[in-house]
Amino acid sequence: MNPIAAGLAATTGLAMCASVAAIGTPSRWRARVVGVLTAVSGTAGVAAGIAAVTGIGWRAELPGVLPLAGLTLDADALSGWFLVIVGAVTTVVGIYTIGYAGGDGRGPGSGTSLTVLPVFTAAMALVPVAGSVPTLLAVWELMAVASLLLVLTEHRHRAAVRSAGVWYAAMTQAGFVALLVGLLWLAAATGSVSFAGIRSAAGHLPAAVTGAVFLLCLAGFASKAGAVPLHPWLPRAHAEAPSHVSMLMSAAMVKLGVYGILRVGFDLLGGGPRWWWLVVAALGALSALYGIMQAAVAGDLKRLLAFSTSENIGLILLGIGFTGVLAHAGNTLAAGLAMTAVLLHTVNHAAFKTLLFAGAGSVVRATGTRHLDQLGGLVRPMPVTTAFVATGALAAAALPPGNGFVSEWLLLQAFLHPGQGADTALTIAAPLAVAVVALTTGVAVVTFVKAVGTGFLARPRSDCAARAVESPASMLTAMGVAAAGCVALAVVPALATPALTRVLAGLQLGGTPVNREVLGLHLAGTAASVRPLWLAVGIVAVTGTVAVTARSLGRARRRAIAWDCGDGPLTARMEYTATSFAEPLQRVFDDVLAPERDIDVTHDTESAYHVAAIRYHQQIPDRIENRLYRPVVDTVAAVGTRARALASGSVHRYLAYMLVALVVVLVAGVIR
Amino acid sequence: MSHDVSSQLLNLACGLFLLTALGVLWRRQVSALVSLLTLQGALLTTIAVLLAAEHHSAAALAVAAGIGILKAGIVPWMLRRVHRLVPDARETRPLVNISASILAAAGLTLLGYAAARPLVAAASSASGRATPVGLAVVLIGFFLAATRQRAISQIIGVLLIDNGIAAVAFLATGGVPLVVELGVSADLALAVLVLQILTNRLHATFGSTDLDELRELHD
Amino acid sequence: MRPTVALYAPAAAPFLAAAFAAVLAWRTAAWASVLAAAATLGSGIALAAHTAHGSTLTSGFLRADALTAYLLIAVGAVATIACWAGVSHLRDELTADATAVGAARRYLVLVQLFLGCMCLAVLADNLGLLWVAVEATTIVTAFLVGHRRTRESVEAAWKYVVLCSVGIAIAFLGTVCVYAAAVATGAHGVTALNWTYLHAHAAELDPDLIRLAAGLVLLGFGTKAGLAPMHSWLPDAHSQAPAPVSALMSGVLLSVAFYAILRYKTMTDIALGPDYTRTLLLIAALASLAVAALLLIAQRDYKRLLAYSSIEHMGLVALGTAVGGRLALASVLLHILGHGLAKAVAFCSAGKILHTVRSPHIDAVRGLASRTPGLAAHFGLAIAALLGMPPFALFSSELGIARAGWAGGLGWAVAAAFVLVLVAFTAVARHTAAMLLGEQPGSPSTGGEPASTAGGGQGWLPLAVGLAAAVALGIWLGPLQRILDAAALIAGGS
Amino acid sequence: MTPWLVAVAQAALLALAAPLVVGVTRAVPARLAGRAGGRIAQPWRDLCKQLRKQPTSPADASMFFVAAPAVMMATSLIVAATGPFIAATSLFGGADLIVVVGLLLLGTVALALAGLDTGTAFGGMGASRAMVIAALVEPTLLLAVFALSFRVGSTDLSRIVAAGATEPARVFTPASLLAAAALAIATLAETGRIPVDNPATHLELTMVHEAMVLEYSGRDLALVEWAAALRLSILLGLLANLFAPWGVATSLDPMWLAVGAAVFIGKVCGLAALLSAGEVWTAKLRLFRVPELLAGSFFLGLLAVLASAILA
Repeated sequence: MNPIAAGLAATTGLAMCASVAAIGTPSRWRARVVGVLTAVSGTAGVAAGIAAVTGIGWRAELPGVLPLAGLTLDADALSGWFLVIVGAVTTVVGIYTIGYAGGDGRGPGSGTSLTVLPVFTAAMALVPVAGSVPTLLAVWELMAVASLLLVLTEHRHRAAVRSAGVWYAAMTQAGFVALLVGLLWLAAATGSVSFAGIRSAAGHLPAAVTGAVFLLCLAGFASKAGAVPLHPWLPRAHAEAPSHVSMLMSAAMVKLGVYGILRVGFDLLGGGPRWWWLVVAALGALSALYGIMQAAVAGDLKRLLAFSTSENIGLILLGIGFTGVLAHAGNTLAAGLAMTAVLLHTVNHAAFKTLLFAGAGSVVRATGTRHLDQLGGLVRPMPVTTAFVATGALAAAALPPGNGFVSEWLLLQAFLHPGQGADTALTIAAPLAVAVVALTTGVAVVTFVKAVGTGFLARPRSDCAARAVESPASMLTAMGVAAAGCVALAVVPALATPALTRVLAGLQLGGTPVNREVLGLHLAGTAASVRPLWLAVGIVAVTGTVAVTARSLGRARRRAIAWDCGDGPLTARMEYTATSFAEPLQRVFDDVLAPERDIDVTHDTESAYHVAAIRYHQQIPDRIENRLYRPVVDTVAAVGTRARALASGSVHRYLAYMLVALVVVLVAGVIR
Repeated sequence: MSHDVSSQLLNLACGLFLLTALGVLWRRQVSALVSLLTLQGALLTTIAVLLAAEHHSAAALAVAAGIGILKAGIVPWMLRRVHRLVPDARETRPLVNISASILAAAGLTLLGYAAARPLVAAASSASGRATPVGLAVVLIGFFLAATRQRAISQIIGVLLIDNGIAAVAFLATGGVPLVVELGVSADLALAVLVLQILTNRLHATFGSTDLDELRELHD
Repeated sequence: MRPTVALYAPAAAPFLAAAFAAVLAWRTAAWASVLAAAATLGSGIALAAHTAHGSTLTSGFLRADALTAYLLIAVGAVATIACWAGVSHLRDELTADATAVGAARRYLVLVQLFLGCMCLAVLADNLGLLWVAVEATTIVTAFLVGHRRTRESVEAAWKYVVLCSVGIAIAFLGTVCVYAAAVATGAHGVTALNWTYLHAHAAELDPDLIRLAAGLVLLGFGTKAGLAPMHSWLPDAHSQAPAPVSALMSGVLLSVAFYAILRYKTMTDIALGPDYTRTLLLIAALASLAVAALLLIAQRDYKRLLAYSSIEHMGLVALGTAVGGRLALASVLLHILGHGLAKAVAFCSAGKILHTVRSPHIDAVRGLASRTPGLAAHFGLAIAALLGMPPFALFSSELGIARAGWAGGLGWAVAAAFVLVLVAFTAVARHTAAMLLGEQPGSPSTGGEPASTAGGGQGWLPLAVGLAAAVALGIWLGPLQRILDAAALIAGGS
Repeated sequence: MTPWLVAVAQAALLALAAPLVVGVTRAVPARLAGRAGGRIAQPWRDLCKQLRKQPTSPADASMFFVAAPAVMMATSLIVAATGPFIAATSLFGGADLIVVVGLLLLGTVALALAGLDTGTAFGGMGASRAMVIAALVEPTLLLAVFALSFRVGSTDLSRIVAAGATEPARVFTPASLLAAAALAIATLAETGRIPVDNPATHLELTMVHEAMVLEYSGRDLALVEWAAALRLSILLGLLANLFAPWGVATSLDPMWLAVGAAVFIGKVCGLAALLSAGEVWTAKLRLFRVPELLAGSFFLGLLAVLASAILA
């Protein structure tokens, strides 16, 4: 039996077992059983993915399943790459679920939630191996509906969950319709629904058709990926979903949007004109900048992470866009470099976002709040979680020696080599892209310093934060696995080069130009190289040496009261909050973010000159949402209200409708 | 009876058939409407009998007899009962005034003539040329149902439509098969019965049979 | 079972059950009605086994081919669920003193007559008989719509009867036109309206006359099928009828009326070419989808919500039929069955919600998932099925319709239709979320006590079976595949 | 000499010279203002004294506070060791621009976290301001040097410097001046000089760097100050060597290395003198006007990159 087939069968089979087990087991054991089965199912997915990445293809058709269309599965290296991501995240989430959902059998531990969870992971595992248009649409929609149900898990506790669910449902369905129309158009134009057939016939299609198809698919996939301006669902759903679901959605599901763009753009349509990719790059730049700006000013930890997902997807799209533009310009080397960066960044983002959402989940579980302004001081009760979150934050901020740094380094290298004879658009776009990445990274650093610094350090700002306790072992194990993944990706990314070469070859981009040096990356044809392992070892070693040397010179450290300006003991109210931390940055981007501030000054009753209290309230609305979506929603609602007059209740009016129809039909019968 | 006389009679009956429909549109008194409907039923029966005689068909004659009993007998009788039970509905209340109604009816008649051309063309006999009359009555009935406020006038509209269709059936094809006609007639009788019962219920629950009262169900 | 028995059984069993219902105790009669519905389903399956290879059974005025058998299966399956759920519905009504025993008996009789008429319509070989049977459903259901005798239900019944009678009368005019055309080819009497004859001689029929007939028939049966702009009766009637009746009306009556359109279309396609009916169907389909989408946005009543969803689905069915071809028609037929099952469950659970909350307003229903999780689950899943989510059958069928549409050169129509479906989806999702999600409202006085959670396990079983069937059909058709293919072949005109 | 030795020597040279460079920046304004001022070696004496003193940690601080000085020092040392200061050869495969910027940023981040970790309002305030400045400065740094990278086709600083030294016509364009200006402003901001921050102030409302390090004492403070001084030297050295690469050793010949070291010290001290002289005539900007300056320099950098890419 083909190892891919075996792995996939194991993945889906175990997931189904988990799903059934969730119904059948008592609530005390439910989370454990489901968690373990899901984790094993994820591992099987990783195995299948690795098998696929090694280049052994696999194809299967199950005509009986999925009525009227049949299920076609087709795994190549690209499928394998994303299958590994999905499988790995699933494994971590499975382990995490044991502790996270193992409470009183409510919320994330409820039978419904645990039944749907494996369905979601299985659907995600099937997306990259879908081999025909109907199959892709079916598993795509199954993934969407399962994730929707999971987002709604805690609907009883917060009213915002419902609104998040409706937004998510509407936008994911809109994306699905775009995909449906685009892919079916493609299928109709090529006369085949299987990817193999489309691939071979797509070359002869008129440019207008492929262009329209690409745009529709881009809209569908990019909205799932959370690219701005198709993102409004994402901060809502990621924030309101239980954290293990946020992990799956942010780390794995949005990546499948990326997969879709790669599959359709490069594989099925075989590249395309330059403007496609400039559009993608522009979308990426917008997502990266807007996403990170919103993340920087977000006070809600999970909303911050969600917008950071938009940012990272933006960087990925920027890379994809450049891949296309460079490939179109004939610069295979730089195109391969950009795609390498894209693929590595998808994995890196999956790794550190899994870790960060797991950390956020632990925090929410321990304190009951997501708001950074109410957290703080978690480093003492939750030292392990804090350490893991810091590891993830290091990666997310793209600082060396984190894993995010490696992929962003590659991305910048790709922009540096537009190649000889590059046209004007590319010449202008490349420096702009550098600026976007640079600025994004800068703001990302602020964002994650804020997240770690105000969320975990100093004193707790609320009782719930003060009462926090460390998460159970299974959750810590899951975070440990994710953190190990981050570290591995940070120090030995070169191990992925053989797989990258095969994936790139599948996308008709030659092979990866990244040579594997001794534990480093060296770019063929250019002089650039980086040795992440050396870097990491160097930083750790020199830091250790400095610390030890300094310690040996002087005396032991002593605890002292911090400087309180001589005004009594410091309280938590005197600390900088997340809001105040982000305030200067928010001022810089005031014109873009347009925050709504409100200051209420209450005066003393005795004298108007004495101030009793000042209340500062601030809200940073999503302007793109307000400008783009609000009018549409309002218009539709207004039209809907007006349309009620159609069914006014008058039987005469109803008969008149019919009479008009009859007259029309009779006239149509006469005229021809 | 010679062929000529027969066809003259047929034309006359058809003309009167259309006129009664216009009359229904024109009159306001419900009792007059019921009388006109009875007359129309009788005219329809006449048409059926004339055609049956022309085709020398006993079955057709039986159908004609049945039609006569139903449309000139039972249905008007039921209508009169409704009328008696619901005393407030002496007059119809048109939503569109009478002159405009007549004008619209003229337009609908023209449309009926235009639309019935394939039927005329396909009909084997001379009687087929009168088919448009039936279609016109259908449209006038429809118009009536759509523009009269009283429940009973809406029933009359439905009945006009039915008469019109029956006329088309007779004129274009010499009448649909007996079995079908039986079923159709039974359905019609039951429908009128249902409408009659519902009119009573309307009157009982709403206190009137003014259909404009029926505005509880809307969006 | 001998094939001929299977031919007569679906029509006979309900009438027999109706006769029983008139004399037996209501409980026995209710179970007898379930049995009759199951018998319909059984004979549908028996007929399917016999006709899946393309053969036809004829006896008297009745005739069965694969399309008939498939429709019978749909009618039988939905009716079984509706009647089964009806048992607990009736018990709830009786215990809550909402219905007298006499009314319950009349209800059972009428439901069985209704079912019988639908079976007859499907089995009729003669177009006249088909018309008579469809019109008879109007008459029979009039009192079911007005069952509760409130102002609203009387109003709904009146509108239903008037609008449907007028509409169906137009269909009769169309039938007369077909008859005239058939007579012109030399047929006589009953034969001229026999489906078998008409189909065989379709090519000889006068195209002008058939063109007229096609328009009229579409308009007429389209009224019963709930296609815009003849749909106006539907939300009123469906929202006022007792839940199981709404389930039957929405789940299968619409489809039975549409079946008539399908039959006529195979004939007119030969006589006229497909373009004319395709245009009309496309207009009706897009109009229905538009009307449904628009009126779902600001909908306030959850049973009307379901009714407009029916209009939406009939629009999709019309779209698929307009496209034509084997894939499109197979999708249409699967859609009919999937929609019937899902709608039956949706209406029956909506009935239970009404029974619990005692208000049809969406605003009055809050936090259902925390109050009555079982009910919320069934309602929610049924809505998910109706929204075309996988793994329910409607996903496959909608995908099939869309695929066939693009392949058939009607991509623009498919795109427009699915944008409208998206609007409808969003509206329904929003309203459903408002009903199901959130914490149970603070004061229990608004909704009264959760009245006995609508009868325990027995009440849920039929709904669960319905949902399971809808899921199963969305994953694997199994033996149904053959009959579906054969039926699609027939509906496609061969 | 082996690259290893060169690297260690380079790091040692910079580490030793850095406090002296700070001394220069203090002495020059004093002389210009007519004061005697401290000696140039005074920063060194301060360091030695502080290194011997006992450090304290605030009651609520955690490991982040303790680790930050070492991390900051380590990142600075690594950059000092690998960068093209004395020799523009590929030490350890070269100092990559992006890595250098990342390492410097890592140091800033460590210090900002430490500031937050103290739990005082000052610490948070300093961290918040420092991070906002860093968020705008690091991209500028990256962009300004990228203007040269585009010409050379590599982000390896050694290569850029070497190319500038051997074939200046290829590397330097009129746009380089823009890049130099951007890099200069970035250097000022990154090292906390006027007009962005006043290294001599202890006025709560205006301080940035000082607010963050307010709780440090003893050897912690020594490390922080030393590392800050090292960063000043590094950035001035980069500015000098990137835009005036003359005198940089292009081989590992000890002779050339000695020359390189001497020229380097001269250049850095010259720049430091220039910088501090400039500070005499400039006032510190209001804090909220600082981003405008930084945004300006960011756009200068962007213009420089665009210009050099288009002219390529």
